[in-house]
Amino acid sequence: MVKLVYFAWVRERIGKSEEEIVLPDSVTTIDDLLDHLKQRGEEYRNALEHSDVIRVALDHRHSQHDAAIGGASEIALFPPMTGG
Amino acid sequence: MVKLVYFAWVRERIGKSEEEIVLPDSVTTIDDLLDHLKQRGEEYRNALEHSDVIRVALDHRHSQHDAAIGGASEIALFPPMTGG
Amino acid sequence: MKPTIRVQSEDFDIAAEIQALTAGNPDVGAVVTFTGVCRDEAGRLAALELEHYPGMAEQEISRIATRADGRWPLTGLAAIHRFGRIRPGENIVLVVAASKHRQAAFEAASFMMDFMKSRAPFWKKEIFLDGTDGGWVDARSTDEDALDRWSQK
Amino acid sequence: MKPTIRVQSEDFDIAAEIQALTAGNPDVGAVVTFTGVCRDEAGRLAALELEHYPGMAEQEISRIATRADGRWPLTGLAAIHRFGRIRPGENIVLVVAASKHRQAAFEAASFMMDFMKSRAPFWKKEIFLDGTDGGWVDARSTDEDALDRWSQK
Repeated sequence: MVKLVYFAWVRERIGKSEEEIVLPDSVTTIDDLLDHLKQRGEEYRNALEHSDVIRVALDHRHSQHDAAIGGASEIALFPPMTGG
Repeated sequence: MVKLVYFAWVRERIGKSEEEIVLPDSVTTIDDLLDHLKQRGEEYRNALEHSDVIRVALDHRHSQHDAAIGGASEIALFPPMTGG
Repeated sequence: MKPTIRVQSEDFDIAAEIQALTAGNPDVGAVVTFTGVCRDEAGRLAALELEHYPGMAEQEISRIATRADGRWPLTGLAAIHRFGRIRPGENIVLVVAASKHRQAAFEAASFMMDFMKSRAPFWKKEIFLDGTDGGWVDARSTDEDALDRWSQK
Repeated sequence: MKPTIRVQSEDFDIAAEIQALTAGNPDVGAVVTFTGVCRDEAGRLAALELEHYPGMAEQEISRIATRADGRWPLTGLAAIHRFGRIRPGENIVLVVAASKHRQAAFEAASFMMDFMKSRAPFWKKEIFLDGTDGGWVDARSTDEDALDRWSQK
């Protein structure tokens, strides 16, 4: 089980702010995860359509899409940040 | 008659903060003025010895040593500034 | 030097933050503050709604602060970022950098802001005057570009 | 935009100056302040005695402010420089720059300070703890060099 959290328009499009899912063994990188999520339904495909702009944090740390998920317990997906 | 004003160690070495003097006709530039003042006594020579570091303002405006004094009514001599 | 990092909904007091960072430290010669303020976008905007990622927001700002502290000789550093509904004229973010010399304080504050803009997990949504949702503010490529100047040195 | 320029012996209130510069202006998105503070120079210093050239000090700071205003899109600019006896921990100088965007505010404040350091007619004398005259502070060549970066752009 891994906890997924969503923010801003990723959250709005998926329609929930967090969920827990079981990852198949074939999902080892963030890219794998994004592909996997897109198969979960229209709302995911809509949210993650332009997956290159989606930012991902593994256990509160920014991570590249080719990074291994490893033992991360919380994975966050969100758009480019607009703080400050 | 022109009013001369002195600041910081220029003031301390000359021993006064201001004075009015009559400039000879031969004094037309700031360089001329510095040379003229050095002939007024030991305290002026001491203050203006390294004349290249002396900064000069004509009527409240920074001026280069080769600038013409023109009709300036107040000429200030001082060391490099250390504000801020 | 332990940076002061806070993520909060309430406003901050700039004078109090400067005081907390400098009081009793006789080596402080320069204090630079940056305050980000909500604009009204030519009168269109009723408010910004700032969403953030609790937990990561504090951690990411701390990581940015640690980098700043390692890069410049700072005597103090504070970063406060608000979340929730913020109206035009209200403060959004504060950075205070204190150092012996002015250049370090200026650069550290500017560095903090550049990285907080594009790396701290906050997202702005515009709320228009008629109450309608104005949508999420797009990230600006100039903000991303601003990070480059810190790696070229 | 009319800059606020003051040369005074009394201290200033940073929060009040920010407020005066930004209140009622919905275009302000970024406010940068610089405060120069008297250091104790490793415990040697009792005070600085700041001499200035009355009249020219205000005029020269105004000229620097006019250049900054012409160079960056500022919504507000204030510069306050103190004179007289200033003890360690006390404020010496304040610059506040407000703009729509952060880069303009940062650069204008930094520009103001660089030029005020080397062009505004102020001179610092150190007074040591035992009451003796510590002499005039020498101008630093790095301060003069700092001006160059503004002409190379």
